Amino acid sequence: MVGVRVLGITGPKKAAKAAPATGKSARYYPADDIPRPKHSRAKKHNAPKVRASITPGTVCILLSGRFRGKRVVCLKSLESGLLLVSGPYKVNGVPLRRVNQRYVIATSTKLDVSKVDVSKINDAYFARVESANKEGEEEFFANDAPKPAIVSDQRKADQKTVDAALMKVVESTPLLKNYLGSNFSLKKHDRPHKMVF
Amino acid sequence: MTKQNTQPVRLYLPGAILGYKRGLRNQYNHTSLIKIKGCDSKEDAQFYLGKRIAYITKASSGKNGSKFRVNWGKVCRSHGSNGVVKCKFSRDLPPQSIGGRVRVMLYPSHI
Amino acid sequence: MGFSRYVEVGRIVLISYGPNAGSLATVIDIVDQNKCLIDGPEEITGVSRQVIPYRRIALTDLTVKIQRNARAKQLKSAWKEGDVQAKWEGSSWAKKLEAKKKRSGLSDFDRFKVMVAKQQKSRIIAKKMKELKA
Amino acid sequence: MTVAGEMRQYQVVGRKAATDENPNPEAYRMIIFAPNPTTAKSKFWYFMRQFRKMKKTTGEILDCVELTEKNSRTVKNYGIWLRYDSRSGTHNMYREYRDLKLTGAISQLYDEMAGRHRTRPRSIQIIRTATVAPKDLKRPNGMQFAQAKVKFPLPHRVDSAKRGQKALSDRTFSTVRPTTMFN
Repeated sequence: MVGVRVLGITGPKKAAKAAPATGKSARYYPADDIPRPKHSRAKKHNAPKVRASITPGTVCILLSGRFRGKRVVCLKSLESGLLLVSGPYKVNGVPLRRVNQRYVIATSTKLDVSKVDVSKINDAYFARVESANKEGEEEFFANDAPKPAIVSDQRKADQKTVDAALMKVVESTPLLKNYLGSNFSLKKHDRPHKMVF
Repeated sequence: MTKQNTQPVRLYLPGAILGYKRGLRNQYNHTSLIKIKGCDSKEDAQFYLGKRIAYITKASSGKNGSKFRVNWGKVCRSHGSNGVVKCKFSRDLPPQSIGGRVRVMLYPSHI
Repeated sequence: MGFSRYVEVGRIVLISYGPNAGSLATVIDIVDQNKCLIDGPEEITGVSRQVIPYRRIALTDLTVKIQRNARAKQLKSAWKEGDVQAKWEGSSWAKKLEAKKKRSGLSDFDRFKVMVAKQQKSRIIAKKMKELKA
Repeated sequence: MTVAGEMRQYQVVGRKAATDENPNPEAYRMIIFAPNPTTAKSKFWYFMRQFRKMKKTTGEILDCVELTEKNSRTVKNYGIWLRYDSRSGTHNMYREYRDLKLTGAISQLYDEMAGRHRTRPRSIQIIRTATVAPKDLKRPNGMQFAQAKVKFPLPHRVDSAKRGQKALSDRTFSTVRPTTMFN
């Protein structure tokens, strides 16, 4: 044993282990208590299960927020449990964005989105970029006048490629484009609990 | 497509505030009874359980750039067998709200 | 105005309430002023032999020729002979019920398609009207 | 006794408990209408102690079985003789009902006695029952539905389908009256 080593957290444990071997107690004894991280009981929040009615390609009705009433196409569910949807932007102005499944009505209309490649879009893709424009995004369902948002070229390009593939599918079904372009709204005698979507 | 003087997209149902949860002699202001339009049976009411409700009032002075104030609540359970529901609000509804309207939202959705 | 639909043996009725709501049945006997005995026939309409109050049935225009307390076999042959199922399906009442059922089962996209079709229809009508007026 | 839903028909057999003096006492059989076997047995002892010197504490039930209708697919006419205690006295009565089952007729009887005479089930005693041929019917109401050809319209009523569909909240105050006339 040469010199005194500065032992880390594992130090005392090692020393204790060594002690019986030599028959002596360890020489090192820390003067101060070494702070150990407390055992955390905090549970890891798992992402919510996406309900069975929502699959990639399901046409969904957005219920809240800036795009409420819009019919959009669900492209996939992300790690966080949020859904990735697209209007497509060209049809109803809804860009590639994430929505919570609780704020969505899933319809029985389904598109085949196997040709639409969204593999590179993940939660990190939507991470907030620190910009000079310090104004944080409003809450999801705050209803204020949209400020001219600066959309990065990257996003614009991605939107274009996704839309191009999506539009091919949309246009293959008659009236589907008009359908996605129209808004959902409750009429006077509509009873959502009795309706089939 | 839309008529004048109506909002282009309505995604809520009107509900009427009937009063508070109560017994014969006691009333419990922490829970309000609400009749949702078109919801006429216990089975119908199941659809609305958990749905958010907005009680909207207009104030004389603006706050956060709007003169409208919202008291949010949610549907807790059904009341009786004719589609009336029991609701809790973040602040208990005031007595003058009885007979008034609330908006029953379609979220959180389970369809 | 006279009556044309009677509670009588052989009258075809539409059940309007209860587990068999929406299906047809035949009156095979009359119990009293409130109830009658009906039978589907079960093989055709799925309604088993039972007593039902008049409040839960609606009388139709159709009748079959059967005896009081007719057996299932006789009833079935009477239905076939009278062509009841086809006659019922041809009636406007049945068509309306069918349409209603269809409407309530429409999906969101289907409702949109109906709306578009309706718009097209009224557009054609409006155009024709304009021509006729001119 | 209460009447919970449909009444049932029981055959109850009982006797005095066997003793050394009388190792084989006489057994009695009785047909009882009751909602369940427990009340049927209780009713048995009630009637028994009126007829014979017998009671539950010194007796035993040998058998209690439910009797079911053989043919419950056709409507029959049932005549029922009964005795009941009104507020002022005891009366005998004969009534007729049309039903699929005797127990159904008995249930109708209890309901009607409660409605017309405010009679509680405990004060009704059924003396005799019989199926009656149509020609032997005595009461005009039963007679008219037992005829060979019965035919009548259903005037003035609200269609129950419409009642079922009615959106209550839409039609508390309606400008449209319900259709009550059906031909």
